[in-house]
Amino acid sequence: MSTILIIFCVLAAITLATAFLAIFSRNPIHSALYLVICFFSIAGHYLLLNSQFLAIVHVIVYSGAIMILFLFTIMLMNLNKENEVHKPRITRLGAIVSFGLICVVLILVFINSKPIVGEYITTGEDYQSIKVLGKVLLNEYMVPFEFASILLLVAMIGTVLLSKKEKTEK
Amino acid sequence: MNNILNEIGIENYIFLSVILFSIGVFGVLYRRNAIIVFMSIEIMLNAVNLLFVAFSTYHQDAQGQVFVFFSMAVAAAEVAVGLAILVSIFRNLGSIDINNLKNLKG
Amino acid sequence: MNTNLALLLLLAPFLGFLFNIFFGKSIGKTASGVIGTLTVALSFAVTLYFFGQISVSKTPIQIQLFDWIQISNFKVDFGFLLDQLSVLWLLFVTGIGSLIHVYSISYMHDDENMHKFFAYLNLFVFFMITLVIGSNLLVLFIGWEGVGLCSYLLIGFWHKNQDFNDAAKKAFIMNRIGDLGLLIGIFIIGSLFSTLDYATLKTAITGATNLDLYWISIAAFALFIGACGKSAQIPLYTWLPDAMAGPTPVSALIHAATMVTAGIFMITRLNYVFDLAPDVQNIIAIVGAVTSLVAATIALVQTDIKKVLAYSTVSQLGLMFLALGLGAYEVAVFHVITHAFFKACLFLGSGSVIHALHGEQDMRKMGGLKKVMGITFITFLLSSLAISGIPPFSGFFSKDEILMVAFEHNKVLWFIASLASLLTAFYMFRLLYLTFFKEFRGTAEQKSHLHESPSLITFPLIVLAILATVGGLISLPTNSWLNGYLSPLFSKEVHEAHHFGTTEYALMAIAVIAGLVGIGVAYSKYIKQNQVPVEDAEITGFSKVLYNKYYVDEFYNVLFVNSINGLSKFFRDYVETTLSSAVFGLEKIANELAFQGKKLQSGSIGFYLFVFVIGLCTIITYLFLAQ
Amino acid sequence: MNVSLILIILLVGAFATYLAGDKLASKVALLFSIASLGFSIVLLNQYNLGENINFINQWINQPNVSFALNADGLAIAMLLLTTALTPIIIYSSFGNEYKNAKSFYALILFMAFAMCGTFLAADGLLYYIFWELALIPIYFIALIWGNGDVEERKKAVVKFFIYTLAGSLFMLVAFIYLYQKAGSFLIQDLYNLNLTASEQLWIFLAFFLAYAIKIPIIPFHTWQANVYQKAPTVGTMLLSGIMLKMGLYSVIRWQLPIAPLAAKEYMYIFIGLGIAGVIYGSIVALRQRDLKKLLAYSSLAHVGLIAAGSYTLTIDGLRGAVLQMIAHGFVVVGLFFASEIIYRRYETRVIAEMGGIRSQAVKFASLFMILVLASVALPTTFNFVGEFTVLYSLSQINVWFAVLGGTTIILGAYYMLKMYQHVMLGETNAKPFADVTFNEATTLVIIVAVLFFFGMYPKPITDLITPSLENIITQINRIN
Repeated sequence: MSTILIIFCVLAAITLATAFLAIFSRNPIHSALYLVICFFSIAGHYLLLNSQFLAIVHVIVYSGAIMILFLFTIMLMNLNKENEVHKPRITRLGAIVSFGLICVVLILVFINSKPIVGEYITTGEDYQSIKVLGKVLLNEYMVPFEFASILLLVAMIGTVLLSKKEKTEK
Repeated sequence: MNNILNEIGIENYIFLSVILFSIGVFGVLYRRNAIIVFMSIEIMLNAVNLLFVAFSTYHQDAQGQVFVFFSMAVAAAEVAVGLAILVSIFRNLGSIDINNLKNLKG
Repeated sequence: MNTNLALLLLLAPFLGFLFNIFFGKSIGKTASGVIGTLTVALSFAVTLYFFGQISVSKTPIQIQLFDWIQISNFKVDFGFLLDQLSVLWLLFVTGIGSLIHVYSISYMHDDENMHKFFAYLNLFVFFMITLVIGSNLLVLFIGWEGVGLCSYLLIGFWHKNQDFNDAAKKAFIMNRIGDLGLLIGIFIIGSLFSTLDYATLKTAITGATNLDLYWISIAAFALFIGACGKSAQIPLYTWLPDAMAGPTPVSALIHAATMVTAGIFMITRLNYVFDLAPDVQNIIAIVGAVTSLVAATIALVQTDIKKVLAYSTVSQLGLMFLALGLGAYEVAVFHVITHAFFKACLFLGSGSVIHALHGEQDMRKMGGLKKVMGITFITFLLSSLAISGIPPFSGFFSKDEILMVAFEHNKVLWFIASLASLLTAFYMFRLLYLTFFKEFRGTAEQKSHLHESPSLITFPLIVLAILATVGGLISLPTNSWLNGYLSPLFSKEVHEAHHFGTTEYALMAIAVIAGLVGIGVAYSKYIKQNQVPVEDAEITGFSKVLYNKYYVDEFYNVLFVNSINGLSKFFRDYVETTLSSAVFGLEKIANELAFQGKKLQSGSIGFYLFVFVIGLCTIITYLFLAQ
Repeated sequence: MNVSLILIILLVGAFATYLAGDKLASKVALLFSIASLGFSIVLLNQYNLGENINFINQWINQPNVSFALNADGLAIAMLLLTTALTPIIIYSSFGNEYKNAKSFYALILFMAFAMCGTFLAADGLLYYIFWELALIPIYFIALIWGNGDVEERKKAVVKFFIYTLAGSLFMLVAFIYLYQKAGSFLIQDLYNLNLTASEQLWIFLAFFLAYAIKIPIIPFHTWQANVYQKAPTVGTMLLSGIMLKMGLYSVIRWQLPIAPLAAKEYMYIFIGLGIAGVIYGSIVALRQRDLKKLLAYSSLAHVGLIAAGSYTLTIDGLRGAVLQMIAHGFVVVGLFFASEIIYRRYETRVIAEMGGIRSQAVKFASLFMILVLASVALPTTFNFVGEFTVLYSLSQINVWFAVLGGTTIILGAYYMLKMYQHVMLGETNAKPFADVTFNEATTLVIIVAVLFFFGMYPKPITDLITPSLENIITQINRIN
C-alpha cells in the first residue's frame, strides 16, 4: 500500500462517515458541521487528484458559502432542537431499500461494464492549472460561463425577492 | 509526472462516489427535515463532482473540471434560491417538515 | 296528341285537387264540389275517347315522359301504357268516380270541410289513374301507395274523432304490409329480368326459355301479398271493415268499387308472371275462397249497415281472387266490373239511408223505409238481386262464371264459393228486409225527419242500379264481348265460351237456387217471423264469435300490436338505459382509474423520490444489465 | 376559381356575423349562407363543364400534409346539401330570439364551414381536422342555447362530445398507421396502398368506430336522442340534417375504398347492424313521449338503412345511400322545424300535451302531413327514390335483408302516423294555435318543394353522383 492509497482510504473513510453522520444526526447544526468536514475531505480528494484550483473553489463555495448559508438558515429558523419526529417505518424501509438498490445497481453496472485498462496514460501536458482552466473557460465555454454568471445574478435577485417579507400581506 | 490513478485506481473513485451518491439518496428519503434533505442533495452533487474530477484526471483533460465548476455555480444558485424558499415556507407554515408540504397532492 | 290527352286524363283530377286545396274554401261548397266533379268527368270523357281508339285499333298506346329512377341494371321511366285493361279500369274508375262526386255534392253539403273532401277525392282519382295507366310496376307503385294515402286521409276525414283516426292508421299500415310484399316482388322481378316495364317484361318472359321458376314463384307470392293488403284478403282484410269510418261516398268509391280492386288489376296485369307459378296460383285460389266464406259468415250477423256491406265486399273480392287463382283473369275482371256497379250502388244507397237518419247506421234502429224512400229502395233491391246472383242481373253472370271455373278445377273450391254466394243472398236480403220493410224502429224524432234524398243523391243511384242490372251483358256466357276485348292481354288462351251441356245448366241452376234459398231463409226469418237482431250484450254462442269477427282483430292486437308496443316499451325502458349505462360505465371505469391514480399523487416528496429511484434503477438495469 | 373559396366565404361569414352584432347577426349569416349556396351552384356548373375546381397546396412538410380539396360529384352533392340546408336552418330560426345572437349565428356558419371542409378534404389529416372542428360549434350551440335542465343538458352534451371524440381518435390512429405505410395523407395515396387483409380489418374497425358513433349505428347511438332533445332546434337540425351525413359520407369516401377486403369479408355483419338499427329505431320510436326524441329515433332508423345500403358495396347501394342522405337531410330538418313551430306556440315537446291542432292550423297540418309522408317514403317524394334504391341493393345481397330493411315501410308508417295522430288530430285543442307565419311557411314550402321535385325528377342528382360512385366502386373492387 502506497502512501497515496492510504491517504485516499483515510479521506474516503472520513467522507463517507461524515456524510452518514450528517444524515443521521438529529440536530441540524451537527449535521451541518459534519457536512463541512465531509466537504473538506472532498477538497482533499481534489488535492489528491492534483486539481488545486477546484479544491480551493470547492472550499470557498461549499464550506465557505453554502454551509454558512445552511447554518444561518438553521439558526434563523431556530431548528437546533432535536424535535424531528421519525418517519414511519415503511418510509424508512423504503429509504434503506432504495439506498441499497441504487448502490448495488450502480456498482453492478460498473463491474459489468468493460474493465478499465490498468495503464493510465500520462500526457505530461498541463491541463489543470489555473491558467489552462481560465483559457478553457473563457474560450471554449465562454457562453456557458456568462450564463452561469447570469444564473447567479438571477438567483441572487430571486433570493432577495423570496426572502423579503410581503408587504401586501395582511 | 506520475499519474495518481496508477496508485489508487479509478474504480475506487467510482465506488466512493457511488456510495456517496447513495448516501445522498438515502438522506433525501430518510429525513423529514427539509434542510437535511437539502444537504443530502449537496452530497449527491459532490459525489458527481468527485467523479468528474477523477475522470478529468483519467482523460488528462480539463473538460471535467470545467463541468465541476459549472455545477458548483448551479449548486450555489440552487442553494441560495432553495433556502430562500425554505425560509418563506417556514414563515408561512411555521415548519419545514416535508411531510407537511403536500400541496401537490392530487 | 295522345300524350297530351293522357296527361289531361291524369292531371285533370290533380288540378282539381290543387284548386280545391288552395281555393276550395273561398269559392264555396257547391262550387268546389262542382269543380271536383267536372275534373273527374273530364277524365271520364278522355277515357271514353281512348276506349274508342283502343277498341278500334286494338294496339296499346305507350307514352314515355321522362327517366325517373336509375338502377344499376335497369332504369325506370315515368311512362303510361294505355291498353285494353287499363282503359277498361279507367272507364269505371272515372265513370263511377264522377257519379260518386255528384252524389257527394249533396251528401257532404253539411260538412264544414267539404272542399277538402273533394280535394282528397280528386287526389284519389288522380292516384288511381296513375296506378292504372302506369307503364311499369314502379309507376303502379306510386298510385298504389297514393291511393293508400287518400284512403288514409278520407277514412280519417273526421279527424276530431280519434277512433276514426285509428281506423285510418290501421288501413294505412295494413296496406303498407302489403306494399312491402309488392316492393319485394318488384325487386325480384327487377333483378331477374332487368326491367319493370310491362311490355318488356312480357316479351322477356314469353320469349325466354330457361326461367328461374323458383324465384318467379317467390316474386309472384310477394306480389300476391301486396294484392292481399290492397284488396283485403286473409290475413290482411281487417282494415276494410274499419275503413267504414270514412264518409259513405268514400266507402263506395274507394273501399268497394275502385281501390280494393287494385290487387286484382295488378295480378291481371302480370298474369304471365302468375301463370308461371302454379303453386302461388293455388294459394291465391284457396285464400280467395276462404276469404269469401269467412267474410260472408261474419256479414251474417253484423248490425251496422256499412259493416255488412264491407264484409260483403271482402267476400266478393275473395271470389275474384278465386277466379284469379284459377287462371280465369277475364272472369275476375268481369266480376270486378259488375261488383263495382252493384256494390257502389249498395253503398250509396246505404249512404242515402244514413243521410235520411242523420247518421244512424244500426239496422236495428231502421225499418220501414220503403215507404218514404222509394227510389233508394228500388235501386237497393235491384243491386241486392244482382249481388245475390239472381238472373238476369249482372251479378248472376259474373258469379256464375266464377263458379263454373271453380267447378272445372276443384269441387271443394266450388262448394265453398257456392256456400259463400248462398250466404251472400241471405245477408243481403236480411239487410234489405231489416232496413226497408216492416215498421220504423228508430226514435220518433228521427221518424219525423224521414225523407227521400235529394235528386243529386238519387241520380247516381239510378244510374248505378241500371248498370247493375244490365252490366252482365258485356260478357254473356255464350257471346262474351269482354273476353274478346281482353284476349290480347293474356298469354294463355282465354277460356272459350263454355259448351253449354247439362253440367253447365245444372251448375247455373244450383247457383240460382242457392241464391233463392238465401233470400227465402232471410224472408222467413225477418218478414215471416219478424225477427230483429238482438242487442249486443245478448248475442250468444257461435253468433257471438261471428259478431266479433272471429276475434281476429283482438288476435292481431295481442299478437302484433301489443307485442310490438310491449317491445317498444321494453326497448325504451330497459335496453336504452342499459346501453346508455354501458357507455356511462366506460366513463365510470375511467373515473375509477383516475381516482385510484390520484392516490399516487400523494404529494409526499419521499414517495416520489422512492418511485423515481426505483424507476432509475429499472432503466439502468434495462440499459446496462439486461443483455 | 376553385372550391377553397367556398370555405373562405363561410369562414369570413362567421367572422362578419360575429362582428355584425346581435341585431344584424341573423341577417348577415343568412346572406353569407345564401352566398355560399350560390357559389356552390356556380361550382356545380363549372364541374359540369369539366373545369378543374380542385385545390391542392402543400401545407406541412413534416409530416407530409397537403391542403387538398377535391370536389367530385359526390362531394359537390354533399356540398350542395350543406349549403342549401344552412340558409334554410338559419332562416327557420328567425322566429326565435337568442341571447348573444352574434356568437350563435357565427357558430352556425363556422360549423357549415367545417362540414364543407370535411366533405371536400382529400387529405387524411386535413379531413380529420375538419371532422373534429365541426364538433366544437355544435358543442357550444347545444350547451349554451339548449333547453331543459342545465345539469342534464351538460351531461348529455358532454357525453356526446367525448363519445364522438373518442371514436374519432381511433380514426386518427388508423390514419397515422396509414401514413406510416404511405408516407402521405393524400386520399389517392391511401387508396393505392397494398394492405393485407388483417391490416384492412383493423383499419376498417377503427374507422367504423368513428363513423358508427357519428352516424349513429346501434349500439353506439345512446348519445343521440338526448342531445337531439336538449339541443336547440337549430342545433338538432344541423346535427341530424348535415352532421350525420358526414359519417355516412365518410363511410363511402374513406372507409370502404381504403379497406375493401374487410368490407367485403364482413359485409353481412355491417349490413345486419344497419338493419338492426332500422328495426330497433323504429320500434323504440313508437313509444316516445317527447316529439324530438321520437324524431331522433326515426332518424336512427333511417340512417341505419342508409348505412346498410352503403355496406352492400354495390353501385345501387351507394347511390341509394347518397340519395337517401340528401332526402333525409331535408325531411328531417323539416320535421324538426315542425316540432319547433309547435314548441313556439305550446312551449312543450311532450306529445301527450298536444293534439287537436289540425282543426286550428290547416296550413301547418298539411305541410306537416307532407313531411310525415315524405319521411315514410311515399312515392313521388325524394325519400322514396333513395329508399327504393337502397332496398333494391339490399335485395341483391339477400332478399331477407330487403324484407327486414323494408319493415321501415311498415313501422315507419306506424310511428309517424301515430305521432301525427296524437300531435295534430283529435278534438280541437283548448289552447289556441296560430297558423304558420310567413317565415315558417316559406321554410316548410321550400323543403317540401325540394322533396317533391327531386322525388319526381332525381336525374340531376343521380347523374351528378354516379360517376364518382362508380370510381369508388372501381376502387373497392381493385385487386391488390
